[in-house]
Amino acid sequence: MARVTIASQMCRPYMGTVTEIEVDASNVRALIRELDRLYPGLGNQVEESMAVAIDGVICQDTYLEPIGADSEICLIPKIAGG
Amino acid sequence: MYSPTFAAPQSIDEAVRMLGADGAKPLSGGTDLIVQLKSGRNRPAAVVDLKKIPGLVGIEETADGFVIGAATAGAQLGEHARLVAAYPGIVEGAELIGSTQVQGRASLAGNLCNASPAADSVPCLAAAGAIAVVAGPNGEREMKVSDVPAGPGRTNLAKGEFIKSFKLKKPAAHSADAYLRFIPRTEMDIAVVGAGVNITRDGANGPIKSATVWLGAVAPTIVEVDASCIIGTSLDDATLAKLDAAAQSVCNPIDDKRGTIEYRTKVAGVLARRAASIAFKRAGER
Amino acid sequence: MAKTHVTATINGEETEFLCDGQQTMLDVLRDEMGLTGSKEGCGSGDCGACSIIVDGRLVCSCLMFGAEAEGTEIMTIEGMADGENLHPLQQKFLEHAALQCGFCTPGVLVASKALLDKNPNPTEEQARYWLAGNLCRCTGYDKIIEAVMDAAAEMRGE
Amino acid sequence: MNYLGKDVELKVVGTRPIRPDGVEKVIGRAAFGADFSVAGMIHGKVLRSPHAHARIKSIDTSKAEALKGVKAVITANDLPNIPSEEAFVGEGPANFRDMSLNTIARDKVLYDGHAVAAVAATSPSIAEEAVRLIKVEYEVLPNVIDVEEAMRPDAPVLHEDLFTQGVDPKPTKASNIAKRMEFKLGDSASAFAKADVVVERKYKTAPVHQAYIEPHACVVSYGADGQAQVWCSSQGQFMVRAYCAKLLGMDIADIRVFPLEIGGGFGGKTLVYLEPLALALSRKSGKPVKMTMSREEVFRGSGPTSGGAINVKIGATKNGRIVAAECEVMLQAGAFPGSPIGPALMTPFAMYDLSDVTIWGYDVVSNRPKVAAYRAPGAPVSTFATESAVDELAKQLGMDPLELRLINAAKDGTKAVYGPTLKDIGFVETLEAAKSSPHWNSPLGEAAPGKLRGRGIASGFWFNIGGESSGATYVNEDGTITVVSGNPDIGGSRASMGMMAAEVLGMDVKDVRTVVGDTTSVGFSFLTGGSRVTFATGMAVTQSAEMVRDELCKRAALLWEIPSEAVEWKDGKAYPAGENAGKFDPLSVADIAAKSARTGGPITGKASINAQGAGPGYATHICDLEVDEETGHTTVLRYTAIQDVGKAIHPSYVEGQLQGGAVQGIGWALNEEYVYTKDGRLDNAGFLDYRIPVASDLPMIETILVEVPNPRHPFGVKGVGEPPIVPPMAAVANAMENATGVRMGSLPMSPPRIRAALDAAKG
Repeated sequence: MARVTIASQMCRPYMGTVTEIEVDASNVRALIRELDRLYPGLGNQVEESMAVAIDGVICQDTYLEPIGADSEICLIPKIAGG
Repeated sequence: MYSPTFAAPQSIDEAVRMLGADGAKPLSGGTDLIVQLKSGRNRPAAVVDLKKIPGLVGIEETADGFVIGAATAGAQLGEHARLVAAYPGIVEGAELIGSTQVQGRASLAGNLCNASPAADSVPCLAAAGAIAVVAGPNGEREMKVSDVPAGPGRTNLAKGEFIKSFKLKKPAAHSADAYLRFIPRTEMDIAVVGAGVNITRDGANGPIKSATVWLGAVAPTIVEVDASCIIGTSLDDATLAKLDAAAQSVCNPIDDKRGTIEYRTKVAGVLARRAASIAFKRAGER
Repeated sequence: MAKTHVTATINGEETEFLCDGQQTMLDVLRDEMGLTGSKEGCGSGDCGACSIIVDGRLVCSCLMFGAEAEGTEIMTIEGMADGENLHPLQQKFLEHAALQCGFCTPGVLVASKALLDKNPNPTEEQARYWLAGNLCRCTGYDKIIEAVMDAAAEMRGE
Repeated sequence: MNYLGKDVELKVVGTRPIRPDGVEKVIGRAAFGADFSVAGMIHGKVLRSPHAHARIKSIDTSKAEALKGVKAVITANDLPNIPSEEAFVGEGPANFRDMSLNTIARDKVLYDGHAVAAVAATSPSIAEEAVRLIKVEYEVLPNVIDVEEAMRPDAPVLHEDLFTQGVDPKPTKASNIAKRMEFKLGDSASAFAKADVVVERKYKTAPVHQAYIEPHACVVSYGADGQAQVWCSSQGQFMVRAYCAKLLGMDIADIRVFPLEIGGGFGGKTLVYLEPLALALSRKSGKPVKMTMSREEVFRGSGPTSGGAINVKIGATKNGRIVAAECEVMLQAGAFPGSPIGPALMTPFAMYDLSDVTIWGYDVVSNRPKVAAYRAPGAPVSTFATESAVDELAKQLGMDPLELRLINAAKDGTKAVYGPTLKDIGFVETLEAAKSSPHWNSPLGEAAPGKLRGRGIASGFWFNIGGESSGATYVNEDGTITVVSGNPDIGGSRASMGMMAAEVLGMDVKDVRTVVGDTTSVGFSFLTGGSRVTFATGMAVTQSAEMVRDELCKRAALLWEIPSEAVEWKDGKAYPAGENAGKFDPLSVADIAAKSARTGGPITGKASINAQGAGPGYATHICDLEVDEETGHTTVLRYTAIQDVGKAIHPSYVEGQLQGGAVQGIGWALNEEYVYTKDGRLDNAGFLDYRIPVASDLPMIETILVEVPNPRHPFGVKGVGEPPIVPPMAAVANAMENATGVRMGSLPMSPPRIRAALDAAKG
């Protein structure tokens, strides 16, 4: 099971005070689906407004990035730049 | 659609006639006029380029001193070795106006008649007692440079009048001038404060015999500092402190994007002191 | 309003043009002659991107009326290279990566040429002060100064 | 594949060839936004609001329309009224309705310079005259400029429908606070008890403009069939296409955008301003329309970056371990929500290994132009505060500030405040490089009389991004190569793209020419920004070159009539792989290209990817300066920028990014700011009084490139453009404190402020 942590309050409307959960997902798409099943609406929030850091590597706008069995997942705001 | 006429008269008379028309403006370096025209702040009906008039550009050394054509650019002043030797402060001021590019065009008359209190070339011209020769519908007249500005953007020239040349006396023995200005960067800014000092010493190693100090950018026009406190001295620290105070006492600046009242006042004192020290040292070297 | 007829030598060619009273030399170069190498970054003489050399003197073409060009000899960036042979400054700018976006580059090159015409052996400080009216936002000026100093050395035959 | 191993000998990557677009740029022939023309075009100009905040009661365009030569006049009514729709654009989360209203005001003007109407006429001066003839009746409203004032409950409210997000319960009263955001690691409140020393201070930064030298410009041609062409200078031709389609209600396929050369952007050209107006004018007039901004319009009407107010509290033990930190960031968004508050919160502590941190902040609207991205958006503001605080902490602890940073430095395995566990980072390496640098090891030298000297150090972090990118590699008939990049080249990326392709193909870089494609000649690419091009587009180009290399081997195999596995590619030629493959003379690209028709047709590689795994960038800067005690004037004497760049493809252009970023930061630190009059008008909308550094202000900027490769990129690239603007403000402030003993908490550290602070310290 991958461990999902959220350092920001962006997921609070969906998750309340929960900031850490375990999720069974082999890629980002499965993760989004699973998050939405656990916390309805969160999947869309993650898909539209957030980036997913998998073992320290920030991934944005991708379904296909693989997630390992023991991966560390962080949900963070999307990053742009200048 | 706005479009001014353009003319480049070949004589003073022709220029006087053209500038007598409503909305006509004289052009020398154009570094202020063109910016104002493009931004719509100043929309002359006619632009009269004075640079083709003989004598309007160039420096002549005479028995009495120098005659500088009104439209002479700062860079040309800097290239005139005799003028630089005689009036290093005036040249410093003129050569500080804008960039290298601007110095190739900006003129003494333009700097004076644009009537910005921060004009860099004006304090030292005033300190040297420079005379502006003014041409106009009623013939020529002479004015002290310090009498030309009337307030920000305004001069005491009458309608149709323009400056033809500047006259500088031959400097007295053991006299020299210096100009310092403060800007936030090292180049390209408008002076936050400017100080022009002209000093005559009583012999190469002697004390100060006479002194004139003018400040820029601390009042609606340049202002003169009462420099009597430094006469007879060799600018020891106590004297410099008095000059600093005298300079601060004549300041009547504004708060704006370039500086605060408090800052301008303090820095006016600092620059008066520093410029006086430079002029004093230079005066001793000749 | 009647336009002024002007004859000037631009990059070695005798050129005639008509301009109205509010057109600057920069407007004339860009809009009438298609010489768009001189750039308008500010229109107020503060950025130097429109630098040209008029009768041997460096000026901002945005601060000169087109009508003032009568009888003058003008060099713009388009006249800096000798045919297909780049001026040493142009070559050194390429070698030193002295440009990033390249927008200020024509003005900086023209200004640098004016510097070396006047002073073939400038100090770094002299070069920096001479070029203070040419704003560059990309490079931090470091590689520009390196390139100017290197070109000066090469032109002196060092 | 990647080219990172010690056994891989790189022949092109890491060298310094002349950029392929160089000559055009030094002879003045390169076409930037305003240099482009099409036959029959007319000229557009914008009418802008003179008020900071006002309701538009009426707009009378009749006199302008009647002026001879005027071909079209538009107001907001000529563009679709777009409903509110959240989207992720440019700087970050935004809203297309807001983007539309920022392009041209509908009911209210929200800042001095806000576009209200636009005119197209047969000449620029007629258009200007026509703009003057438009009569707008305003009801002037109270305005608010400062971020903290905008947050007050009694502040004038810009948007009646703006309710703070991220607070519980959701507010029922509209305010200027668009969003609250918070990141939390551990428990900072109780961890302060472990601290022996705590520093706490308030900081403030002024909004600054990207100040690219090229003003925005475009030419637009809208056809009667609804198809349009746009030629413009921007950070992304696909961005321009997408936003124009959205704001005009057009199909994307009906817009073709040709990227012209871009004269600097730094984030400020990641949005559209003129293009939608030009499209509307072109549609209405039936003629191509050219629009250019004046410098004044650039300052008044295009995005500066946010200014902010920051409260920092940070505590450490006697031995220098930081045990707790808290930071509050109030960030200006300008007239519409969307300041870079997220990154402003995620970055300032990312250099350190901390266990108990709380950082929160607010996205706040006020009557200023809507902010646009500017190099590492958000990070410089908050990092100025935290890196100043770290310096103050070092002083109170009696420690060397570099050592304090080393003690607390983030390493691989450190859990960042914003969540992820960091890996493949090179922060410690930048500190070690600083420690052994010539600069750090030279004496500061004696100050001249009346002057004070000091040295400061500061660090910074930026994520860097990847994203969607396309690249193509074409083998030409003579064996030369054309590479097409999907990203405008702001600072030499044509060179780096061509170099990566040349490396893959084993060719001389002179035989590889890179061009930037228009929106129909290369696949979609996200814009040039986020320090992503050499990373993401470089990855796409590398993949496309690899396809070409594989195809070249295949074609050689066909020519030799051997299996393609029996061909190997070496130094730009196909060789039989080993004795058993047969004896053949090697085939060059030209040899294979000459026969390509006979072996299956043109040889082309195209890659369109969504690059993930951009490696984060860390930078450490050292600044020596001298302050004139009496005037408060600062001279930067020496400056060194050190950065982990992953791998420098073209080291000169990488150094250039470090130098340019550092100097922009020096300007931000010392002189740059937006100055407003009491009635909310911008008072310094020009390069005369918006004071960016000039050549004579600066020393040479020394650079040290640290290379800790990014394993996710074929050549190890990490983004380099943004990190160098993060440390300078604190590096300068720390040097200032070292020189004067005075801690400057407000930017810019302009001479009047310094003199006042020195006077206050003397009492």
